[in-house]
Amino acid sequence: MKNDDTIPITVEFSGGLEMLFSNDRKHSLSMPAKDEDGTLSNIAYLVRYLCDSVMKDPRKDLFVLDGTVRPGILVLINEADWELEGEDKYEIKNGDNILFVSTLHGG
Amino acid sequence: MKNDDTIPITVEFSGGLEMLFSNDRKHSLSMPAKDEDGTLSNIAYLVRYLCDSVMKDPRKDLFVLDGTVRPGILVLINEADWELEGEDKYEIKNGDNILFVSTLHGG
Amino acid sequence: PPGRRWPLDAVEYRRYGRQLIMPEVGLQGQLRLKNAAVLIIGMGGLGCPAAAYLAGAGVGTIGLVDGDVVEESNLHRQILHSTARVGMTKVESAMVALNSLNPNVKLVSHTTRLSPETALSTMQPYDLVLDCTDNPASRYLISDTCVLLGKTLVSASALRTDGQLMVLNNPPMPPGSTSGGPCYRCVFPKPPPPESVVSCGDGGILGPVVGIMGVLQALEAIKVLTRNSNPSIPETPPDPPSLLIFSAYSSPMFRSIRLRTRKAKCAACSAQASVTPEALNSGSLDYVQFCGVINPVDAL
Amino acid sequence: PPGRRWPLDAVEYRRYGRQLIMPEVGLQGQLRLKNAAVLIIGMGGLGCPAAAYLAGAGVGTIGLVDGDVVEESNLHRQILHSTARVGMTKVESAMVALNSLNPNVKLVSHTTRLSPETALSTMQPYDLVLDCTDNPASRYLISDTCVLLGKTLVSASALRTDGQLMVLNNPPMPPGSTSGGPCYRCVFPKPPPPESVVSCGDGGILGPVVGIMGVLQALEAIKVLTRNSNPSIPETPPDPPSLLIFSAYSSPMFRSIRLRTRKAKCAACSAQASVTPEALNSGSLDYVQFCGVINPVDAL
Ligand SMILES: [Zn+2]
Ligand SMILES: [Zn+2]
Repeated sequence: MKNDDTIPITVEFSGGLEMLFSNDRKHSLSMPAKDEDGTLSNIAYLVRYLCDSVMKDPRKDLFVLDGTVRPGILVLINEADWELEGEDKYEIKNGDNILFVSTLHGG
Repeated sequence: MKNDDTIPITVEFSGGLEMLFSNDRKHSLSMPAKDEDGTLSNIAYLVRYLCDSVMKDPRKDLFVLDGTVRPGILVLINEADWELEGEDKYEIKNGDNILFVSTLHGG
Repeated sequence: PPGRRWPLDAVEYRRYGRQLIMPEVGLQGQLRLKNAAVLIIGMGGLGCPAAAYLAGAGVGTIGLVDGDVVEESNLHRQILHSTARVGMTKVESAMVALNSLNPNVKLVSHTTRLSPETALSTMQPYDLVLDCTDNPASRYLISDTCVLLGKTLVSASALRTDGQLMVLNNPPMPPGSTSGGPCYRCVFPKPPPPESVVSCGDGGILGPVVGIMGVLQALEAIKVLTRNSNPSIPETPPDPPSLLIFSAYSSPMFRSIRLRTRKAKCAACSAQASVTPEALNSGSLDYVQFCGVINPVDAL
Repeated sequence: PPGRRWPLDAVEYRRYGRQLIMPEVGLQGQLRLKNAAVLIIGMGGLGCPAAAYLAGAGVGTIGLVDGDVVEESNLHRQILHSTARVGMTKVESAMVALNSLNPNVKLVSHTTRLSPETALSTMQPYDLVLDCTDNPASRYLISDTCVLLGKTLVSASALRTDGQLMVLNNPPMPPGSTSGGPCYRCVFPKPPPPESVVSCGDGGILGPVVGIMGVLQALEAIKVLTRNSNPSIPETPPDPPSLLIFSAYSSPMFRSIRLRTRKAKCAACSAQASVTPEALNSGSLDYVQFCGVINPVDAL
């Protein structure tokens, strides 16, 4: 696998997070297969990649805090809580669906 | 492929049809890969197979009429109307999800 | 005149502020709702919550059709009615509740059952129709009339622990146009055998199940009425036809199913349609006969 | 005494007949509902429809908690209130409507906001709790109290065009038991930064969106209360923990997400919990401080 290989994935945003991503709820992306260190891309790298290369909104702190997804955002890997899948160490696979959901509090 | 090969599929019933099938909404089945004539199994054969081998309720006419699914039942192949997939000539594939939905009229 | 400067009254800004500030509605969307007339057919378990949320949202004119009176056995799910109004017509009872929620909505009462002879004239003045009825004959009649009049139809149904929702004839193109959305007959060309049809009276119904379906009808109606009203959001076509299936005791509870487009030989919406205004008005289309007589014995 | 022969009155058979005849409810389920006490915290866009359908279903005792009064801007979505009752407390206004729908339900009013000092004593008499509030501090407080008291919590929220629903602490095992369902802190160990929190007042809300979530709360409550009440249906364990996500303008509109089980180090429900009745009663748990102060500027 060459270093510039990419993986096609779907990234979705819900609960208001889509407003940080050009108001688009569903993004079909090709992300690098390996991170800066040549390690296979995991969720932690995806979050950095989204922040650096996809997010145009300057309010990065509404998405990341202390290098990871901020509190109040659920990360769902193929319809399951990322806690079931190894959290940010989960290695991203071809065709994965990663959903970021901001918790709502209104009623 | 031998004649007694089987295909694993999931068959689901909704809208009250589950009452005809032991009150079970979801059936994991292994159905014959070929029909009585040795042709690859399609939905028409699945309906016959369900009637003959799965359905214990004697009220067959609440499921089939004139050799096919009775009016008022939608057949959905992998979450799409069977009309999009070739209706009862659709050839069943490994792992297919076939959903039979009886229309409801209450309000 | 001062009224010209602001398209809505101060009272309306206050009452609808929480939906006005959303880009999906906005001022133009609110004006669309205010200028819209929606007909709700059936003031039972579906029609009650649908009417409540449409009146709340400020739909300008709401027509209510029902020939029944309120019974005590309705009240576990028909939340617009009340114990004191048992015996009153459902339409009158609903009007009391809707008027107290939002007196700015014009309510039009139709206290008889829809029939083939009255359907065209009853439905003609409205922009959008909600089918909240409880039997196949009404469902075919309402869909056929919507096709003939070119109106989008939000159709829902519920029984026991299950519900179904479809937005039909969306967009509402004339019969023969292939770019219109499918109608009820496209999806169900033939009526179900009468012995397979069960009413909520016979089969039972869980209140919140039919309630969820009714609120979803109000939502779909608001979406259709306000679609592409915001000039700063790119225009989008209507959603592709789909059937939402709800099942309270399944996991997941909701499933969305892709539906077919218009059927090339549909009796109502195709170029070869046999359902015409003349046939409807003449009474030659006997929907009760077409759907058969319901026999509750052995019904599913 | 003749009352012994029939566990329900004739009036109750008539009123609840449509749900009584369903195997999922049945006579035993109806008796469970009648003997149940449910606390609804928040009588806004979620609490109104939830209360209507629980009262309709015949839940014997319903407690209502809210410190606010009805405002005109509430009425597009808070369908139990009315224009004439603007200015009345939301709890009193809801009681008028619920009483007229079903006078057989005992209503208990709590016309103040829940606080750490009052939460345990307020929630203790109830079997099940619905979180229909609108801010993170209340959500943590309610979840913590449910864990301490061993009550299942049906939690929902809505904003703009989106909604979320979870059934937490189900089954409601004591802190430290790994067979209990996860609590709110298991799913969200840390509160969101205050600048990321938006209320319906600031962000807007579409009425039917919050309405659907509220009716779903009533449904989940009925499912929890009547589960395994029918001796002729095999017993089933509670559904595995999941989050239902609703998005009115997405396709599909509903998604179900599998959630984690209890978190081994949860501050509320684990063996190492720091949230205790003493800490709660003493006021040493400052939920407002924990969640930070909301600054609507730049809020998401
Ligand atoms: Zn058609
Ligand atoms: Zn916990």
